[in-house]
Amino acid sequence: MPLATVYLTIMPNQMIATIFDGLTRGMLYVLLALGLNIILGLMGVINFAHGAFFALGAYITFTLSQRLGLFPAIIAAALCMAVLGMIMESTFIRRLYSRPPEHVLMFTFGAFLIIVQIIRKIWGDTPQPLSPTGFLAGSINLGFSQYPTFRLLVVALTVLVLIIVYLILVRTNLGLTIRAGTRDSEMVSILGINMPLTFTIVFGLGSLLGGLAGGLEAPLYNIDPNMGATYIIIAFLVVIVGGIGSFWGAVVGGLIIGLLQELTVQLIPGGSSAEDIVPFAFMLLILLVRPRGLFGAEGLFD
Amino acid sequence: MSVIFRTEGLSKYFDSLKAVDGVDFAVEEGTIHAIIGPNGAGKTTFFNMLTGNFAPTAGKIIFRDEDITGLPPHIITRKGIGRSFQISNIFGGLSVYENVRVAVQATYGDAPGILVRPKWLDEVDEKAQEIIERVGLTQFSRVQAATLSHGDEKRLEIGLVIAANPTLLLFDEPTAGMSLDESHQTMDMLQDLAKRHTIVLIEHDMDLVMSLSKQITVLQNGRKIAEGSPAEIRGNALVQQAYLGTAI
Amino acid sequence: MFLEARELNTYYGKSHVLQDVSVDVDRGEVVALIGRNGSGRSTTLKTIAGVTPPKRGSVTLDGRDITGMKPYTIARQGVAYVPEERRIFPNLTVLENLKLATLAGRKGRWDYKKVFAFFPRLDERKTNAGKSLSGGEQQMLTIARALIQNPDIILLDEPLEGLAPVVAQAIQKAIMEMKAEGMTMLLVEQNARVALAVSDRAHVLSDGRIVASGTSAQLRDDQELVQRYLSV
Amino acid sequence: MATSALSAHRRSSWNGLVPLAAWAIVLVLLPWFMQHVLKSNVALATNMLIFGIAALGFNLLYGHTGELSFGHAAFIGLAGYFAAYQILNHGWTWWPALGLAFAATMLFAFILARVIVPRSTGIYFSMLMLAVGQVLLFIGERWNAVTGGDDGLQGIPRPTYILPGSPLNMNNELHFYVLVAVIAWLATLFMWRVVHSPFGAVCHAIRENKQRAEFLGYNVTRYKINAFVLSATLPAIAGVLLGYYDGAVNPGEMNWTESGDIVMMTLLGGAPTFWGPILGAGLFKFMQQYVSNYTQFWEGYIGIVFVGFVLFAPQGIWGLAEAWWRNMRAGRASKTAGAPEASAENAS
Repeated sequence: MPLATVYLTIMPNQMIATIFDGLTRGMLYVLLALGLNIILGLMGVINFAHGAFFALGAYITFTLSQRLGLFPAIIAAALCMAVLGMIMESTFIRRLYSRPPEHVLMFTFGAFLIIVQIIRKIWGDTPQPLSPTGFLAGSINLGFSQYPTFRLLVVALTVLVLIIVYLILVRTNLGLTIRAGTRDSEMVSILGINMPLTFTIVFGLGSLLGGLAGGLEAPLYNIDPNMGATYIIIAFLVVIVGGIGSFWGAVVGGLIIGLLQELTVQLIPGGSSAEDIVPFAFMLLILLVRPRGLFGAEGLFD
Repeated sequence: MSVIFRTEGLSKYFDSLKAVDGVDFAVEEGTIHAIIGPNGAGKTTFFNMLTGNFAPTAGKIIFRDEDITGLPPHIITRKGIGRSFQISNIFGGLSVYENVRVAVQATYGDAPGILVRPKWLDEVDEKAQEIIERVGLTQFSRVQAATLSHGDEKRLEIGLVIAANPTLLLFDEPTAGMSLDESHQTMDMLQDLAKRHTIVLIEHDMDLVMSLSKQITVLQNGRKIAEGSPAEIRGNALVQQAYLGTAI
Repeated sequence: MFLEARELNTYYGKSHVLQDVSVDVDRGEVVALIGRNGSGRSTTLKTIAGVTPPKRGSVTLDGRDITGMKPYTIARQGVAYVPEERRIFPNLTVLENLKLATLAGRKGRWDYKKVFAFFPRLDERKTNAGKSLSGGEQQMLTIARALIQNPDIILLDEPLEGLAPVVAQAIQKAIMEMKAEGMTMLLVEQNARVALAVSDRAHVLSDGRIVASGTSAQLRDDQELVQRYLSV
Repeated sequence: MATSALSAHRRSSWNGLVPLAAWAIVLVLLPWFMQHVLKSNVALATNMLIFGIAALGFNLLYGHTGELSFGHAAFIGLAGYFAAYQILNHGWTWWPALGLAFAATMLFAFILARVIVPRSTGIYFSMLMLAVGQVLLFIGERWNAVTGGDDGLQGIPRPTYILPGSPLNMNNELHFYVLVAVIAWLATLFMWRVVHSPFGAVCHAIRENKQRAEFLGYNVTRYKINAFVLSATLPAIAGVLLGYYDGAVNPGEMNWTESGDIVMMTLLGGAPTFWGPILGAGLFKFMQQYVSNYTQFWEGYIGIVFVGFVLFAPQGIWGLAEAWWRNMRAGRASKTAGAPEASAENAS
C-alpha cells in the first residue's frame, strides 16, 4: 500500500490516529458480531433482533446517562438487553427450534421491526446526540497526539469484555458447555446438562454484547432508530468473514473491517463514498479464498 | 447369465477407519443378490459408493462394462441404477400421484415445458398411473404422501425407484420397521420386481434373505468374508462367527 | 427391580421400532440385549435415556417414574447412556470431555483419579483433543465419561463395534471390571458370545419385540434359539 | 376408481382456467371494491398489485423451491433504476425501457444465480442474498452521477400511450390500474404455468426432499439456478411499474428491510400456496395504508401480526383456508363414501 506508506512518512501521527479510529470502530463491530456469533454457533439462530438490541442499548444508555452518568448507564443498558434477550428466547424462540431454520430467521426479523418501532415511539425519529461527560469528555496525550478519552475507554472496555468472554468460554463450566454444545448439543444434554437453560443464558450473553456495543456507539456517533439496520448487516459480514461460531473469527473479522473502513475514509480521496462498500468487497475476497471464513469450521454452514 | 454389475477392490476410508476395504462384488443379470453382515460391516457405505454419494477411496465400479466410479448421483441414476432408502425417503408434502409423476418425468430429460404443455406429459401421466397400480397405491393416489402408513410409504418409495425403469435396483432394508404382514407383502413385491429388474438388497430379516436371494455376500468390518448361495452361507463357519461373535 | 421399563412402544416417524418391550435390571446386575441388526436393541437404550421418548409405556428408576423426562433430567436421576456412535467432543480435550460429564453434579466414588487409574491410557492423553484419539481410546473415553457421571446404571450401546480384536479385548476387560465393582449395566452388543459371557441375564429381540429372556447361561446353551434369532 | 387419478390430473390442467378466470374477475372488481367498500382509492389497488407481482415471483424460489432469499428487493430496485435512467437521460418510452430493464435485470440475476446458488443453501443463502442487496443499495446511494444518490432518480413521467391508438392515459389512476392489472394477470398466468409445469413439479420435489430429487436423476443445482432466475422475472417487472407508480426510484427500495417486507407478505398470505403471495401483498399494503392513518408506527403492528403468523400459523392465510377447505371436503366425503380421499392438491 504505497499510499499508506506515504502517509506514514509524511504524517505519522495522522496515520496512527487513523489506525486508532479504525480500531475503535472495529471494537464495536467485534462486540456486536461476537454476540451474534455465539448465538449462531450454539443454536443455529440468525438473530436479526440483535440489531434492535444494539439500537435499544444505545437509547437506554442515552436516557440513563442523564441520571446515572455515562459509564454506569452503558453497563446498565447492556444488562437490560441481556434480560430482554433471555425473555425473548425463553418465551418465543424456544418454540421454533424444531421448525425449519428460516422460521426463526423470520421471527427475529419481526422482532427487529417491532423493537425499532417501540424505539421510535419512545424517543422519536430525530437523531440524538450524546456527548461523553466528566472525565470521559477530555482527551489523553498518547505521545503522537491528543486522543479522546472516551475512545480509549471503548478500546479498553472492549478488550476487557473480550478477555472476560474468552475466559468464560475457556475456563468456566458454562464455556465448556457452549464449546461442546456448538458441536453436539444433544450429547451435552445426555450428559445431564440443562441445555434449554444454557440456550437462554447464551442468548442473554449474546444480547448483552449487542447492547453493550450500542451503549458504546452512542457517544461516538449520533443515535437514530435505524442504526440497528445498518450495524446488523456489518455484524453479519463480520460473522461470514470470520467464520460461523468462531470467537477469533469475530474478533479478527471485526477489527479488520473497522480498520479498512477508517483507512478508506481517511486515506483515500473521496473514500467516504466507498465506506459502506469496503466490508462487502472484503467479504467477497475472503469468500473466494476461504469459503468458510477465516476461522470457520467445516460443516457448520449448511 | 452374464455379470451386469461389479466392483473391483472398492474401498472407503474415513480417516483411520476402513469402512469398506477392497470389496470385489459381482451381480448376475436378473437375480436377487443380498448383502448381509453385522452392524458396522460397511453395507450402507458400500451402497453410498454405488450410487455416487461417496467417492471411493480406491477401486472401481463397473456397470454394463462402463466404469461409473465417482460419477454424481443424478448421472448414475440416469445410467439405470435406482435406489431405495433405509428410512423412507419420499416427497412428504406432495400427493402420491405427484411423487410418482415427478419420478417418471425424470426419464424424459430436463425439458422444462413451461410455456407449452409438452406432448410427452400424457405419457408421463399414464406411466405414473401404471406404476401406482403396480405398487398397489391406486386408491391413495391423491393422498398426501406424508399421511400414508409406514408400509404404504415404503411401497411409494419403491414406486419412485422403479419409475425410472432402472436395470439395477438397490434396496436398503426394504422391510425395516414393518409389521409381519407388511414384510410379507414387500417380499411378494420384490419377487415380482425381480422378473424385470436385477436387485441388490441389504436386509437383516434372514427369512427374507434366505428365501429370496440367489447369491449372498457377507461383509464384516468392511471386508467381504463370504459369498455364495443361501445354503452355502448358512453352512459357513466364518459367517456364523461374524454374527455370533467369538470369545475374545 | 431397580430399572423397570414396561411395554415400551417407540416410533421413528411412522416406523414402529419398539413393540411392547419390557426390560428389568436389578442393582448390581448386568443385563444384555441381543438380536440382529435392526431388532430394536439400540432404540431400547435410547428410549430409556430419553433420547427417543416412547409413545406408550413407562420407565421407572428405583420406583420413580422417569418416562418422558428430558435426557438431562434422566441423566441427573442416575442414568448414563453411552451411544453407539460414541459422540465424544472432537474439539475438547480428554480432560474437558470428562469435566463436562461431571457438571450434572452427581457425587460418588468415581473421580478423575479413579477413572484415570481405570484407563491409564486416557491419563497419558488427557490434554489431547478428542479428535486425535484412536477408535479404542474414544471408546474408553465414552465409558470413562459415563463412569465419572457417577450413575446408578450405565446403558452401553455396542461398546466393541469397529474395534480391533486386541482393543475390543481391553474394553471387554474393562466392562468385566466395572461389573466386579458392582456397576449396574444394560448392555447392547452385536457379539452375542461376549454379551452372554459378560451378562447375568439377557433378552433376545427380534423385529422390535422381546422373543426370549433368561439367564445368560441358559440362552448360551439354547442352540435353536441362537440359530433362530441370532445367527444367519 | 382405477382411473380416478389420471382423469383427475387431466382435469387439473384445465383447473387453471377457473382460478385464473376468477382472478380476472377479482382484478376487474378490485377498483370498485377499494373505492366503495374499503373507502380507499384506486392507487392503493395498483400498489397492491405491483407488490403482489413481486411477491409471486419471489415465492417461486421460497414457497415452491424452498430457498429463502433476503435480497429480492434488489431486483425490484435494479430494474427500476435501469428503466428510470434510460427514460430520464435518453428519453426512452415505455416498451423499450421495460424491455431493457427486464433484460438487464435478468442478466444480473443469471450471473448472480450461477455464483451464489451452487455455493450456498439454507440460512447461509439467505445471508448472502441479503449482502448482495446491500451492495446494490450502497452503490445506489453513492454513485451520484448515475443513480442520483440518496434522492434517487425523480420525475419519471407516466407513459401517455402504451398501444398506438389506445385510449388509455396513464396519468389517470384508473387507466394506470388497468395497465398494471393486465400485466398482473399475465404475470399470474406465466407463474401458474411455471408452477404447474414439469419444471414446477421438480421445484416442488426439491423443496420437499433435495436428496431424493437428485436420486431421481435431477440436477438439483441447475433446477435451483433456473428457479432463481425465473423468480427474478416478476420482481423486475414490478420494479419498472413501481418506478412509474411513484414517479421516482430511490436506493431505499433495495434495502434489506424491503426484502424483508416481501418475505412478510409471502408468509402472511401463505408461502406454500400459489395465491398466498398476492393475497399477502394486498393485505400488507392495505394494512400499511390503513394502519398508517392511525399511527406512524404501523411497521410495529404489522410486525406483531407477522410474528404471530410465524409462531402459530406459518402456512399463512391461504394455507389455513386450504386446510379448512380440505377438512370440510374430507368430512363430507367420509360421511358419504368413506373413501380415503384427503386430497393434497399442492400449490393450488
